Amino acid sequence: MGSFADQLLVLVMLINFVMLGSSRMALCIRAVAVQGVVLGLLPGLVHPFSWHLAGITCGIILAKGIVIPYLINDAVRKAQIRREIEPFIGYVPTLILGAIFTTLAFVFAEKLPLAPEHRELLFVPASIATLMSGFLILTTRKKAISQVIGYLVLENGIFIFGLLLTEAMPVMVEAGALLDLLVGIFVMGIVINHISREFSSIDTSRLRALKEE
Amino acid sequence: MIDTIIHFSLILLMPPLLLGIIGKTKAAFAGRVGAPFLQPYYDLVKLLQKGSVFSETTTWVFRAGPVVTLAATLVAATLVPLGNHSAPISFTGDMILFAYLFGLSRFFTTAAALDTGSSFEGMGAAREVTFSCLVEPTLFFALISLARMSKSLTLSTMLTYTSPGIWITAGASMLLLVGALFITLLAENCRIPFDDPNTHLELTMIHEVMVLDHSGPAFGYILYGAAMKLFVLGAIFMNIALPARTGSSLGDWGVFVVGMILLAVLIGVVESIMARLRLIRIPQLLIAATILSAFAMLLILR
Amino acid sequence: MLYLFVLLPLLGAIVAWIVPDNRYRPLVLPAVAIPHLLMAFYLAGNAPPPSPGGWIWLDPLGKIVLLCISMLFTVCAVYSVGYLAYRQERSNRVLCIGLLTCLSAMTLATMCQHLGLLWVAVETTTVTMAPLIYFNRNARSIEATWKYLLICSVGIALALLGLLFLAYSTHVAHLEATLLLSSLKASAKDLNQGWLHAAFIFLLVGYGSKMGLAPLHTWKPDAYGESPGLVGALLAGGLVNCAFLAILRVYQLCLSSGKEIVFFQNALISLGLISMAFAAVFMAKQADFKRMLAYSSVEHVGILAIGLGLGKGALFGALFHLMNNGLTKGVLFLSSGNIHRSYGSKTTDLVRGALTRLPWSGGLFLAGFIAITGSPPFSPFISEYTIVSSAFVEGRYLIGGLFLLFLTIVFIGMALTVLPLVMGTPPVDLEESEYRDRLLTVGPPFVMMLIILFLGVWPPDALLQLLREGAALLEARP
Amino acid sequence: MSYDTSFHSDIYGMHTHTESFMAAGWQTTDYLFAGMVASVVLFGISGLPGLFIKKPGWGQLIATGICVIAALLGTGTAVQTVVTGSSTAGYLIDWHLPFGPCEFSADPLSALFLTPLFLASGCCAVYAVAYWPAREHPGSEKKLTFFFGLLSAAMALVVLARNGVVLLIAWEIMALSAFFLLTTDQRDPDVQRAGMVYLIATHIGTMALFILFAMLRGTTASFAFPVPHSLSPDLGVATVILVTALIGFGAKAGIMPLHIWLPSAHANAPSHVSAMMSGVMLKIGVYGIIRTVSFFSLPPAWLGWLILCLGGVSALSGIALASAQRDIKRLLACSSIENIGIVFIGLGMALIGIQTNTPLLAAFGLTGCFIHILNHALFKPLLFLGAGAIIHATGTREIDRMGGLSRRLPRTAPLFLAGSLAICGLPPLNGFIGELFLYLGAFNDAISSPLPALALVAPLLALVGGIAVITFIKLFGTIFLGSPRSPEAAHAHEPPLAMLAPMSLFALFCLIAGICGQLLLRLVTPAVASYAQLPPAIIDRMESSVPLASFTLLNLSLLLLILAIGLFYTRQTVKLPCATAATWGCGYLAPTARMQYTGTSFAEMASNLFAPFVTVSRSGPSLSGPLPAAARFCYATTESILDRVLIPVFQAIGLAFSYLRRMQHGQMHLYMLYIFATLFVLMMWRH
Repeated sequence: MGSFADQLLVLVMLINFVMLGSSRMALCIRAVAVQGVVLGLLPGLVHPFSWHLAGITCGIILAKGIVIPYLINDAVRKAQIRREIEPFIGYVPTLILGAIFTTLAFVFAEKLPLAPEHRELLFVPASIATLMSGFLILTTRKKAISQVIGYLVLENGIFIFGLLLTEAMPVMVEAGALLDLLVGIFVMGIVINHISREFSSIDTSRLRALKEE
Repeated sequence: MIDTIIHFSLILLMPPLLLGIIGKTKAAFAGRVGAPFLQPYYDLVKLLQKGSVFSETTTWVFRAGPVVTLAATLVAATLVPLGNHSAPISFTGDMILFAYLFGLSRFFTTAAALDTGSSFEGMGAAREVTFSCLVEPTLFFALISLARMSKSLTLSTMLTYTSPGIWITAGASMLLLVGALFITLLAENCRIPFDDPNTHLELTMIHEVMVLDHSGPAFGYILYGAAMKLFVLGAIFMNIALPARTGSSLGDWGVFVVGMILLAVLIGVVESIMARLRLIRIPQLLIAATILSAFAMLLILR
Repeated sequence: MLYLFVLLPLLGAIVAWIVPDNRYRPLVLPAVAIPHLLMAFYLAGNAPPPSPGGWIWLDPLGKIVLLCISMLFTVCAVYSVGYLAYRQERSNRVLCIGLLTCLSAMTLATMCQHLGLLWVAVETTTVTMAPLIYFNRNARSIEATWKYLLICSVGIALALLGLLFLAYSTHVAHLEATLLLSSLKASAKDLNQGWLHAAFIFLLVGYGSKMGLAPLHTWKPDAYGESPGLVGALLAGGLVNCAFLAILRVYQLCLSSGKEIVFFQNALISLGLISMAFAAVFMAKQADFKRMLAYSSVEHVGILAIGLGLGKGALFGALFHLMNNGLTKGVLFLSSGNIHRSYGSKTTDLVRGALTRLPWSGGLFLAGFIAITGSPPFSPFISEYTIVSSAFVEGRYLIGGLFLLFLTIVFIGMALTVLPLVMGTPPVDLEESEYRDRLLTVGPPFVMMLIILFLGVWPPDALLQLLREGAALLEARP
Repeated sequence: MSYDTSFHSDIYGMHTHTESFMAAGWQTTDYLFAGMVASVVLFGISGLPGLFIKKPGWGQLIATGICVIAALLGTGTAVQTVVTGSSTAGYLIDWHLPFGPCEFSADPLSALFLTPLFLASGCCAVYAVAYWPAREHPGSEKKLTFFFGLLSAAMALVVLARNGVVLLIAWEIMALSAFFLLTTDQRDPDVQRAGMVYLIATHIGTMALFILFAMLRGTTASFAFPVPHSLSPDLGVATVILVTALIGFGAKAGIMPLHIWLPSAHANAPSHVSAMMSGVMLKIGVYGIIRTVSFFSLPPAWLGWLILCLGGVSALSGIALASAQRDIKRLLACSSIENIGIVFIGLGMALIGIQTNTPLLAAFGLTGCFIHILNHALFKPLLFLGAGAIIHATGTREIDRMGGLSRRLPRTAPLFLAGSLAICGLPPLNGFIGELFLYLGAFNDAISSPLPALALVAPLLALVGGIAVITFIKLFGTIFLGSPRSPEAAHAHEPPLAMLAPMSLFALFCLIAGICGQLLLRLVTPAVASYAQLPPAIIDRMESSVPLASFTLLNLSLLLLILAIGLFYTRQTVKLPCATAATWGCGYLAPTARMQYTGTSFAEMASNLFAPFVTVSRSGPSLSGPLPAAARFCYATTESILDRVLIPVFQAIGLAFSYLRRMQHGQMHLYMLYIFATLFVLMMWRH
């Protein structure tokens, strides 16, 4: 099963690149939804079946794969934006940076004092790579929606690391994480809606009234 | 006791004579006969009998001015040794009181001048205080030098300590000291080259312009007080410049009186051969005097 | 008892949701806050034993934070009745519900002994505060909310990763994976050092961004500046303290590990000094007095971090400062809210002569300024001086010197903003505002100011004892 | 009389570690101390009733009553303590904070500083009733009354405190009370600016004190004051402690170059507050330095010389600045800098004396220092109160708009004259006595010491005295003499009795102390002896070498002589004809009052001489053409250090900060970058 999980993780990392390289909002949202679904499947692959696990899987797929993308999509539709224009750093450099970060993630993961059973798996490098991709999106994209997507990718990276611990960790934290993610995105969704109403755009680079002279 | 009586008689009676001698000397230089030696006495007596005119703006301060000035000068005069004779009153620290008494008299003279509200008298007052302020350090440098030499803190001991011997051992510093003190003497008493007591060109005067509005007895007090100041400071100067000792008490008194007369002649000579300095040069000369006395102190303290 | 304590505000939130009338709804706030305060006092004296699983326990650190939050909230609650009476133009339903939910979450945060639960509580406070910042419903406030939400969410996500690292460190050490503080402390010496350090860094950055340590503080001026004064007070005195408590918990754990404590301490001190430096730079002639307060908050979390990092005698100061800062910020934000309402502006170009126009609010603002800058006889002096003197006593002259330097710059900067603001004559062309000093808008911050004065002159023994107990928990024992 | 080192152990022995005071047997000194503490408490609460009384005026009256009682009680007990020269027992209050017990005690040094404090507080409180009546200032009177009492109490606490943190707290209460008093008239932009500068300066000073007491604690492991003379001056810490003390306390004392706040603060405060600030609060700064030095077994060699130089610079530049001022209170404020300079000169001499083991020099220096402190606390309040009366009468602080006031204010004028004479150090008033000791110290040094550099003090003091005479003749002459220069001055009115009485009291004290210098000496010698650890023989030697009786005699004879000549003169003028006429206008036919010499023109010559110390800005039109139009000429002295150095520096820093502030640019993605960068740096630091 471990190898299948690894393949899925590779897929996750590829999706990161899709998001890093794409300027189209709809594609990004779809990509992040796919990434969420893939992540939802992962726990089932690495751990033996239990009802608790099934619950988690369903919850994650529902939240990451359906609810959140729907909310964002809704916001995008309302605000009528399609593309990220004028990223802080261009797409090609972003992709290159993403590649470098992914490589670094592998190098870095080699050096980490992992538990022996996790040494062989791709979890840690995938986690770090996804995390860094999230960072990258957050720091390079100016639109509010893109930044939400970046945040989601960041969360996904954390989630991958969490998978190493699903067994050992109490349900509470998992559920809490999910809940907070949901609430966070939900509130963010509301905020984005308000932003689009106020500014008739969700370009956060317009959200620059509050600053020091 | 006799010395005390002589001391008091001298400080009370002799000062106007100096003015007379100066006047006579200057007259001699100018080729005139000049007023008699006793003319200042006649002036004083006459002033004391004259009525006064007061400005409408003046208050009690104007009247207090001459009174306080005279009183302070009188008290100061009791502290100064005349010739080789100690002052009737002498105690540690009296030199400081001496200096500050002149400060007091200056305060009241200038206050009285300002009380008239005349811009000319204000001008004179401003010059008076500014120049005397520059004289102060000179005096204290000199006093310190004397204190160091005599190892004493009373004016009498400091001034009677000097002897011809000192002129031999510490000649350079004594010379500087005497120079500085002579400048001080002229400046404090508003003589040429600092001030011309005879002109009445208001814009260039210092002391005379301050007392323009005084009249009658008050003006008499002022003249008398000024003469006494000249006498007292002259006495100090003579004690240092001419520390002649005869050995006998009466002889010393004689030497002193002669010395003072010589001093008056000297001042007369200076006034006759020098022109009045431009006003802006005066501070420079005063500071030069300060430097002289500071050098004297340096040499003595070394 | 403790569960009831958490549930009470939630109950209040439900009531607030049900109450239809905009005028009476705010009354729910004091109705919840006052019992909450009484319970907090009671619990501070007689804390119940830990819950069976050990997840819930009110330890001295929790008590300190709880007392501070409860006092602050009560004052804000009473104030809000007066404040919201002026703001009938918009519904206060969301505000009331948000405030009460947030109180519930903050209360929970003070008594969590489980780091995961603590994280959930802190996250909840973040989320519930977002609509409150957006109370004014305008472009600026939405921008502020957006920034607050995104930065704090990223921070909290990083904290989650930190927690995962922590859990992983137990896993690597072949221990039972847990986030229960007591078990973690017990086994701290065996935890994997690398993961522990990484966990500390992520948690520090995560909670630090919530707390507003520079340079993670960027949301603060915006959020504090655009939200109503009372929300600002709760952000600066409540949320910041909860986040700091979370850092304290992690720090407790790191201390128990007993190794390389110097790293943890230095990290805290560096971030603290950077925060103070940032605050000093940004407060100099800050024209917007609410943003100035935000930077002041950055400065004071810096002081807290430095106090914690210095250890020893400074711990007492840091814990005391936690309380003092919260309360004093409350005074400042509430009075600045009054001034803002009355002038309709929050820049010093327009706001002048507050002492004339609003004698009480202006006076309180001035007094709060004097207090927050560490002047005796107010309590922040005691805590700040404890910290700075212990820096000097420990021979850390550079830290002490920088600390004082920044304090001085901050003082000058604040003075240049505050003094022209309160003194002088109000601008003549200022339109009349119906907003006046009223008992309900001035009384609460005034009472708080008295408390600060009292704590500065004669702090009660019980409180000092509590602070000492708290400091003992944070003592580094080699 | 050596310092009673058992004093501390006494306290601890006498009091158990409780909040109650004075468990064991009461002694006279206990009563004295209790009296002082009661007085402090009374001062502190004096303004409280007024806060709750609605009816205007009553609160002020009650406060004044309390203050007078407190002042009588306090002055009495403080004088008694000074004279008996024994250290009284202290109060020890355990306040559970980590700063050690809160301890108060009074030794002769403290009591010496308390005496003028209580006296001035009482007098100024009475003065305030007429000067700042509640009826005319309904908005600010309560605040003024409350903080006035608090200021007095806080200053007394600073002097009584024996624990660093307690001192800091009292210190800051004092500083803040003074700030609130100073900004009583907060709508005036000048007052605002003065308040701002004051607050910032005092805060920076307090920061230095933060370091001072922290370092002290680092050395002694306690915030309680160390046993006097117990610390070694050779440690590096000692240097830090002393330097911070000089900065922190010196800023409050107003020595150059830390005086920047002083002129504007004193000028803009209500006059009785200026009187308190100048007469008393500056001395609290001096007290701080004196107290700090007493912790060390010997003052380090550099300290005495440094203090001496600071004193010399302050004295000279202070009075030079004063001579050029046009604002009556600013002038008095600058003269305070001068007087503090003189105090510092005395202190410096004393410290050099102690350090070089020249007890006589130490005795003279310290006696001069202490006497001058007492004197300044008499004549400076007198002058400030007088200035208040003048401002009250004319509504302006500009002396060039005054003139001829001695006719309109016949009672104020002689009082002000007395103050002016005293501050110039002229006999027969008290200012002379203090300077006498300093002169004698310098002269003694010149006579006996192998390295008599100290002798330079004498000419310096003489120069300072000379400029002081210029300054105060200018002040007195321009205000009171001549004819009025403005309608306000022409219609001035005499202040009420409540303002005259305190001034008269001060003037009376100035005269008595001036004639009977022995009284002053009696007050300071116990403090001198205990502070410098001088054996009684040295004190005796000093006392016997200064024949104050002779000075008394001469002063009395001077007064008698003035009286006699005055009487004689009056009788003469009565007998002789007497006429009045206009002042001779040197031929000008229509002189006006505006043609009089103004204060500015009076001092212009002197201020040109002191150009390095006094910078003057002149702005005037260039007149051209045969009939130039009306023009305006402006002449103002500038605050060199503040205007030319500090403000440009602050502006430069502000500019640098404004560049740094661009970091908060409002761009989210870069904010994100900050977070990741922090994370990255921390991770790198670790690994």
